[in-house]
Amino acid sequence: MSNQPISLLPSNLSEPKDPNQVKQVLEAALLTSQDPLPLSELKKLFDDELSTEILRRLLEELREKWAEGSVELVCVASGWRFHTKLEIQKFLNKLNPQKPPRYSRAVLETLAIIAYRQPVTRGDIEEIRGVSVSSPVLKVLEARGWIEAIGHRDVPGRPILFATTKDFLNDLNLRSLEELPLLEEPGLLVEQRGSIELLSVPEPIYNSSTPESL
Amino acid sequence: MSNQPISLLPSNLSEPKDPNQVKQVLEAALLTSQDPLPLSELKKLFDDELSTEILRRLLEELREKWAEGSVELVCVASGWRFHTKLEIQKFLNKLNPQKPPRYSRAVLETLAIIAYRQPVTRGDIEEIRGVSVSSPVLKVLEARGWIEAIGHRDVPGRPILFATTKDFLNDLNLRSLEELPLLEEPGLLVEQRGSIELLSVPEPIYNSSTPESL
Amino acid sequence: MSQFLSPTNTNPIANIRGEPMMEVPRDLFIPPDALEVFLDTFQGPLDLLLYLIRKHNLEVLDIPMAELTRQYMAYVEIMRANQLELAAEYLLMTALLIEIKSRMLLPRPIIRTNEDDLDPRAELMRRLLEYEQMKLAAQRLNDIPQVERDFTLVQVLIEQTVAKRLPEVNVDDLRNAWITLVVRAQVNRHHRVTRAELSVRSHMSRIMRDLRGREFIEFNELFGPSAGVAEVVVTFLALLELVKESLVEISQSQPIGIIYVKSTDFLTSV
Repeated sequence: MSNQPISLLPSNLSEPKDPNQVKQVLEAALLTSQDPLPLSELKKLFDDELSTEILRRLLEELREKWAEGSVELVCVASGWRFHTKLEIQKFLNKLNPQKPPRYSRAVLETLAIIAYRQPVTRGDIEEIRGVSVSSPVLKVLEARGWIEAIGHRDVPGRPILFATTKDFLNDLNLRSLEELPLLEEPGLLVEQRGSIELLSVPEPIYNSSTPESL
Repeated sequence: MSNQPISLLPSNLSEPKDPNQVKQVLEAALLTSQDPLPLSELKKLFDDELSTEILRRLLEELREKWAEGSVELVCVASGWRFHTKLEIQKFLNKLNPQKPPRYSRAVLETLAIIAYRQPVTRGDIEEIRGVSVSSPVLKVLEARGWIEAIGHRDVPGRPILFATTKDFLNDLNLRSLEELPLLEEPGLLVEQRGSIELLSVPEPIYNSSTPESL
Repeated sequence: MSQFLSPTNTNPIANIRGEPMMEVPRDLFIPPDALEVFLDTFQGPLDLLLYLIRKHNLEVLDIPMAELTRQYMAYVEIMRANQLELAAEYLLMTALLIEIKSRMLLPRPIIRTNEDDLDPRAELMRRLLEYEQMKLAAQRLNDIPQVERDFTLVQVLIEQTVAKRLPEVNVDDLRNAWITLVVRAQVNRHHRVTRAELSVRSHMSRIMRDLRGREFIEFNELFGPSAGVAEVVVTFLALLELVKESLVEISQSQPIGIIYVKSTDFLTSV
């Protein structure tokens, strides 16, 4: 099989003869792959004879071709992949009565802290949340492959440092952590809310009500 | 999400309003399913509100739509599914280069004996190998088209004589048997295999030991 | 959003002695009966405090601390049974509030330090805001489409050829196999293969193949018209070797007559 020359891509040409055929191969590879395929992998399909620019252009063309379809081609942290459009999911759910995991607030808040403040220790998370973080919470996220221990902080007890994984980004359709939603500016919260304005005022008002209320 | 009314398929209509949308849902379901989906499953996507005929017709349309693509929609025993076209496989194999399987030592040694000492009988092979040669070993090589029976030796039992075939030469990129590597140069043996250095001595003791060791 | 941030208003927070409790209390007094539900509803004291501040414009410092303390101390007994750890966190929060309040009641030193962080409330506020920030971030994260929940990965079957991939053998494999055999059998001299011998053997196979299914073959048929001297010699040697191994018989019915090569195989099978 390997002896057959690939007429599509003569080795002495850097340009493929038939971009449509290249696109078909790309499409098939992406439709069949379990994991996102980075450009470096996609290049292997053509014995590394296609340049990154050509592949990118053809992938963009593929993406456009599918824009109207039931599935879409996207680029996530680990590479390119196809997935169904969001509006289709409600139909697909009918085939799988098994509900996908929905996470508790404890899990989500822990995940947010790890995502935005990484690398963090369990102690850091507890400090921010004001409650202890139970082991199952971290286990759920580890089992999902969204967080991982990446080392220890060099303090007494050498607590484990957690960070999010590439799969976390992939599963949320993100290419990098920078694509995470921006954090709310804390300053704004104070201004908007008169009720805690008092707390933020440098000079407290020692009003008469205070002693009584105590 | 599930609260949204599905405009596509009002529950009071047996006919969907938009066949294209139905096709998109079918397509997405088939592209994401590991297993073939029977019509009964596909019906569930639409809360069993679409008739078998309509689904069949739309699936046929989908099949035609994909006919030119890299993957094709087929109906197999257990239902409908997408799979890649065969001609794409050689490209996809480049992404997952499986280690080629290896023949067992018994097969390789048998093949070597047939190649170097042909025509030989099974008895000859057993004599040289010092162990019996099981039928599967010869069958493997015959099935591969690398050896064939070319006659019988005229001794009691009339054992089959085996020789290598032209395909064997072709598959090993040889023009003739003479191109098989020879083992006569003592230096070569020493280089490759320190342990058989002794064998490279021009006049080894073989007369007395040979009958016993065989 | 509000659903996420706070308990819903439509469902009772708790049922206390059969009476549905529709609302979260407006301050940190939590009826002991509802406590357990409460601990489930809020992520912790920061969450509760934040909720009270946001929802009910609670003036943190207006909370009657003495009463609160007394009540919270009573909880300890109740909570000791199960969620002691969480209860402790609520207590700690209460203690913190009381500390803040009591510090603020003290007469302020006339010469103020410039260090803002001496303000006991600053730290609490910082924590509240940081927690709120993460709480919102968690909600945003949850809103991001998620694999399996909101979309499905495409996975098309790769159609494989029926034929399995066959093992590859190269000449080195064969040579190594042969070497192994020779070593094992200690028969190197006897089985040493020379180029000439291989060539003879190759022709032996050819002659046997030519004879297959035939009674005989004429001697001169064995030598192609284009055969060079070397090939003629090798073919002849092959023929002699075949005779020696009793694989063929050679016969000539009369002098200078046609020489026939017969396969002994064919002879016996007829």
